[in-house]
Amino acid sequence: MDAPRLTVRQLGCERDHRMLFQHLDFSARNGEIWQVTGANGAGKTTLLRILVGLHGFYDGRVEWAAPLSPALLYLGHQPGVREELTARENLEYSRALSGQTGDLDAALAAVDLYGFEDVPAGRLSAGQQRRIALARLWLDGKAVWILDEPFTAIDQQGVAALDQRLREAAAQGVLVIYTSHHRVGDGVHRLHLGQNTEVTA
Amino acid sequence: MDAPRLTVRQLGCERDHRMLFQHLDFSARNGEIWQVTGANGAGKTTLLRILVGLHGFYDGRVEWAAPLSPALLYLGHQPGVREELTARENLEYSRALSGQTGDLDAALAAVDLYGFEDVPAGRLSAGQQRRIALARLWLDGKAVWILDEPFTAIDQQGVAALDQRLREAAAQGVLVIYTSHHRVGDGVHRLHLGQNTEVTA
Amino acid sequence: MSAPTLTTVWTASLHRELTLIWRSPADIVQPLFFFVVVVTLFPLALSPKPALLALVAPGAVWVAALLAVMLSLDGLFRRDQESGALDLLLTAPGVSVVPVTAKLLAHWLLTGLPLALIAPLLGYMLQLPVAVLDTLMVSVLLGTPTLTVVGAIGAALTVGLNRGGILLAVLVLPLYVPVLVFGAGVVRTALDGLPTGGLLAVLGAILALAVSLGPVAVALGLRISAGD
Amino acid sequence: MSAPTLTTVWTASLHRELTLIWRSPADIVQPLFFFVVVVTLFPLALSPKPALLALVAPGAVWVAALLAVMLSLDGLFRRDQESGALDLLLTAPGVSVVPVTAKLLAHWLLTGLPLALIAPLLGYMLQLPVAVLDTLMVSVLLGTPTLTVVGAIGAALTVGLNRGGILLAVLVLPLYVPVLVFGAGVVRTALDGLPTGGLLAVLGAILALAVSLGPVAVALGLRISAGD
Amino acid sequence: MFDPYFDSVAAFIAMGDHGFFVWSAYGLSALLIAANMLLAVRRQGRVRAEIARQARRDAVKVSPKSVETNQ
Amino acid sequence: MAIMWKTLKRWYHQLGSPRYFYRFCEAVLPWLVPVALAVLAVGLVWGLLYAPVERYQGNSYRIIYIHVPASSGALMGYIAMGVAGLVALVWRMKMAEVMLKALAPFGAALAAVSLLTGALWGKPTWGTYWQWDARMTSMLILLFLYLGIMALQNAIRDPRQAARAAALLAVVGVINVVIVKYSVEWLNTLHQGATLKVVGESSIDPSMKWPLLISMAGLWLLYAANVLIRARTEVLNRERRSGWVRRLVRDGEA
Ligand code: HEM
Ligand SMILES: Nc1ncnc2c1ncn2[C@@H]1O[C@H](COP(=O)(O)OP(=O)(O)OP(=O)(O)O)[C@@H](O)[C@H]1O
Ligand SMILES: Nc1ncnc2c1ncn2[C@@H]1O[C@H](COP(=O)(O)OP(=O)(O)OP(=O)(O)O)[C@@H](O)[C@H]1O
Ligand SMILES: [Mg+2]
Ligand SMILES: [Mg+2]
Repeated sequence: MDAPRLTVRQLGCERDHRMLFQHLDFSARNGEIWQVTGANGAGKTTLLRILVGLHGFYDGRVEWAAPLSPALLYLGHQPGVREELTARENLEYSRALSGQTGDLDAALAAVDLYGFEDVPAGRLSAGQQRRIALARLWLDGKAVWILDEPFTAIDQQGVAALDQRLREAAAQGVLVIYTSHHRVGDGVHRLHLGQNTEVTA
Repeated sequence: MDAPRLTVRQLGCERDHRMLFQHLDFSARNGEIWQVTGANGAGKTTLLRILVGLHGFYDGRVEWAAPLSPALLYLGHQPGVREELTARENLEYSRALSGQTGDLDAALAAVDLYGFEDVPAGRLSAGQQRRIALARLWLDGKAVWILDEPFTAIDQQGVAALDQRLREAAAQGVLVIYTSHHRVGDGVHRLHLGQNTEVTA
Repeated sequence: MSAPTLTTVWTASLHRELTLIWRSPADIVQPLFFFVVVVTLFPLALSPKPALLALVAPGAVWVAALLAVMLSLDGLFRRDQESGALDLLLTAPGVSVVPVTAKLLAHWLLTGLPLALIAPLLGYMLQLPVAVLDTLMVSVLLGTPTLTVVGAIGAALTVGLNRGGILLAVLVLPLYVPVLVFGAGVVRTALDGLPTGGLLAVLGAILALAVSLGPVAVALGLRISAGD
Repeated sequence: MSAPTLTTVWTASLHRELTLIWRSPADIVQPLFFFVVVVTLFPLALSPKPALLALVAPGAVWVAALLAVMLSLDGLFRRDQESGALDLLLTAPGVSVVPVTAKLLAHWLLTGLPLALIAPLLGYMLQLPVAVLDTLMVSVLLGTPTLTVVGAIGAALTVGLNRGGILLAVLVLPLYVPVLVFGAGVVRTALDGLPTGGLLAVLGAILALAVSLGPVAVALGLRISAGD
Repeated sequence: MFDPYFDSVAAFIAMGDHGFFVWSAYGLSALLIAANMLLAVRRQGRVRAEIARQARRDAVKVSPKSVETNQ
Repeated sequence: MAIMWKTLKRWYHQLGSPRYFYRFCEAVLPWLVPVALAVLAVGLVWGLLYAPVERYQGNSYRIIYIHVPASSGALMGYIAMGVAGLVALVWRMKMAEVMLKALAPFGAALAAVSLLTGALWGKPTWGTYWQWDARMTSMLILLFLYLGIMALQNAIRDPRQAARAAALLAVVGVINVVIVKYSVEWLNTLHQGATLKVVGESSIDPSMKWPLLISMAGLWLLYAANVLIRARTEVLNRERRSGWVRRLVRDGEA
């Protein structure tokens, strides 16, 4: 078993005078899938933002074996899609920004947006807008995926396809960490935030 | 069986060029509990806003047997709680505004906010903030309750208590209409919004 | 069914609004500060020649007051709308004009009134002769309520869509012209040593009009923004 | 792992920002409109006497420009932040200064530049002698980029908390003073028929400083607002 | 009364050395008004096209006689 | 009288129906546009070519034949918006909302025309393109009010909500316009010498007045045509889901 890519030691975070979580200890390896669960306001989003370095106010240590930013594919709580831009333009921008490679149209087709490439995102339903962001998962070149609520507002078959995609990626050695309310997928590592934070492999 | 308090005829509503629902027909009587279900963006909130007269752009007719506003207790998608005010002040204001009667502290205690009366709402968790709004259900003097997602961000036992309260009220002849994602409670009338809108008694 | 008396609603609303503003002092201090900053911009932009400054002073103070009130109104209904309190207000029994009026009054008391109170100080800094300062203060005192009410209409119409203050400005500033003209005019007339009674009366008349019709328009605007 | 080249990011960002502003023309038109309205307030507040107006004109135009830029910046990052695009930008590999700079450039091109272009027209309406109009335009041209960059720092720091433009104003306006002083100063000097080269050079120097350090500060401000 | 005031085209163009003002006034006016008319017509076309596109897209979803009620 | 009232009411109700209104536009526009253009042409040609010269201003006065129609058109247009707004707010009449929206753009254009032509007139008569004369100032404000209404309209997504918001603003604006006019006139009386009296204002020789009236009629008719075109578009946009619109776009007749 190779060395962990991510090591979290004694992580704790407090927000407006409330301890979200503390003494959090876990380490994740390439090819693993981690699911972060917890109630609303438990701190899932906050945890992910700490991991990707967006949130800097915490105790404990977060160590990445290899430099994160070139390897990171981060999908936030908001899809990061601008309504004024078309699906294609949105994806093109994020591809350029994150330095990914791969075919835009193929990626858009993979998330069932074929035929909607040139519709302003504002005209699409919430679910479709999230799909635009998810299309990045079908582009190449990232080894650490950190996804906040990737399954929300996605219909049944979409969920299946996405789950499938995550497993493929993991099989190719990508470290996947995502949050979710409902415990979709099994055989994945779980990290539950709540009164008694627990890690189950 | 007495005459319906609310009669909806051929109700249809369109938002940004999308038909949310149409040809909606139903009538509700005092003492009934109606649950409006549907996916995100199905139009639940919009429907309630039409019923209480906040949203005026629709086709068809909405008829209330007795004048609505003096009888109405409306809880919107947002709890309507100002963070700068304490739980007590918030409740006091809404009581005065809606002309309800009853003991503030008793109501606050009923929603487990005993001891939090004088904490600014901003310092409370999302769930507790919603409880402040829900406390109005434990004040008197309203015969039509229209509640948008009353169960969200409320923990298990809270849900039970609330459900209990709704049934009590209905037993006393209050007409209760509320929206919810998950089909809590049975023996209630259901109105499902979606591709094929359906009404089940 | 139970409907509240007007007085209950009025007192409760007024108390609530005052508490709200009182609890977030920034809303009181910032417009005031903005007012002062903008006024002080003028001596920096123009030459600090006293003679010129005195001529410009009425206009400068009044333009600054206009902008201060306008910007302070940008957030007048926002937090109520986001928190859903606005829907509560609009669905409450009885006319929503009452709580709206209370809100406007509270807002003016804690933002408009302070402007009027420090206007003389700023006027003095801009080399206005002391004899005119009281006229300046009275004019601002008579003008700001109108500005608040008229601006509130714009704020009500733009509350839902969060497009910064600039849209509000574009809607409201043209409506502020009469107050500006007469407000600054009074001070200039006083500067020329002419009687100002008539002009103050005009300002008062405009104020009366605004106060009598304004709140209704504001309430209506809120209904419209809510989607009715 | 794959990191993009600077040029890729730069071109992509610039293209995107331009498209964004272009798709919502209101963001271009409204600051311009605001600029015009505020300038027209002055003749109404002061007397329409040409002689006086000409004296006030430089200050009036410059104060209006200040406020227009400041308000237009209020929404600079808001929609990116709400849509989550900002987090994308901050977590992207490479320095976030590049896309930020692209954003600022785009914003200036489509809001600051237009202000400079119609400034002469407004100057003329304020009875500035035609000979001075070009100086006015150049000064605004040199000034607005600084205003944009400096204001953007404020916008970055206030992006999360949605409290209307007034907080931004309170933060930013004091920082605008130097630009205002020199900018309006240039025009006044030209009015007096004195050479303006030196003052324009100063404006240029300030611009250079702002443009070289500003974007870094903005990027940093965004990180801070994100919670880092 | 109904013979031209100007005795030559040149004079007509010159407008007694006010030609520039008169003609630029009318030119600009014509420009603005014509542009406005054109925009109005263009928008008409765009909306129709958009409706047609939408109709094709969700022809299946909504029955044509959806909101006949609002007439 | 009673007859008139009846017909008026019938019109109100028929035009209140989007579909009928659309048919009405289809019927009227084909001849309204050419007629408007013809009348305008007659007025302008007459004014530019045949009308005698004005004593003090020479031929520059011929600008009046576009200036006054535009100015008054802009004023009337805004007042009309106010009326439509009132109807829309009080009786919730859909077509009033549509009208209100349709009235704005051309009115704004006319205000701009009035400003431009006035400025170009001012240069030869006053020696300056611009000064803060009462009328010019209030026309400028009027333009601002127009633009404000248009800005509000395209800021709000829902077309009906946008229209109603604009309606309220228009009503407030109309009241405001009146006060603005007085205030600005007072402003100019305050400092004499700020303005020149507009020449030839009081009484115009009939040989100049007729072409003026005709071109005014022409421009107003054109305004009406523009409004009907825009209103027709708006009706389509709003009724896009209704059967008749779908039939219309599918096989081209309402
Ligand atoms: C930008 C500058 C100007 C604007 C905005 C403007 C605006 C107006 C307005 C609003 C009217 C009233 C139209 C009506 O009530 O039907 C008007 C009428 C008129 N204007 Fe101007 N004006 C301007 C400049 C001028 C100039 C420079 C002249 C001539 C020296 C002029 C001459 C007239 C005349 C002769 C009338 C007709 C008077 C009447 O019908 O009562 N205007 N203008
Ligand atoms: N911008 C903020 N400023 C201050 N506190 C915040 C902020 N955002 C969130 N919080 C606090 O942090 C807590 C955790 O928020 P977070 O979004 O991480 O929860 P979450 O688990 O993602 O909830 P959800 O399931 O709704 O996504 C919230 O309860 C809230 O009180
Ligand atoms: N302010 C608005 N302007 C225009 N369209 C809106 C607005 N709010 C909502 N909509 C549209 O109306 C649709 C229904 O919204 P609504 O809030 O009623 O759905 P909902 O059933 O309450 O969803 P949720 O389950 O998330 O509460 C949304 O899909 C959205 O497209
Ligand atoms: Mg979250
Ligand atoms: Mg809802």
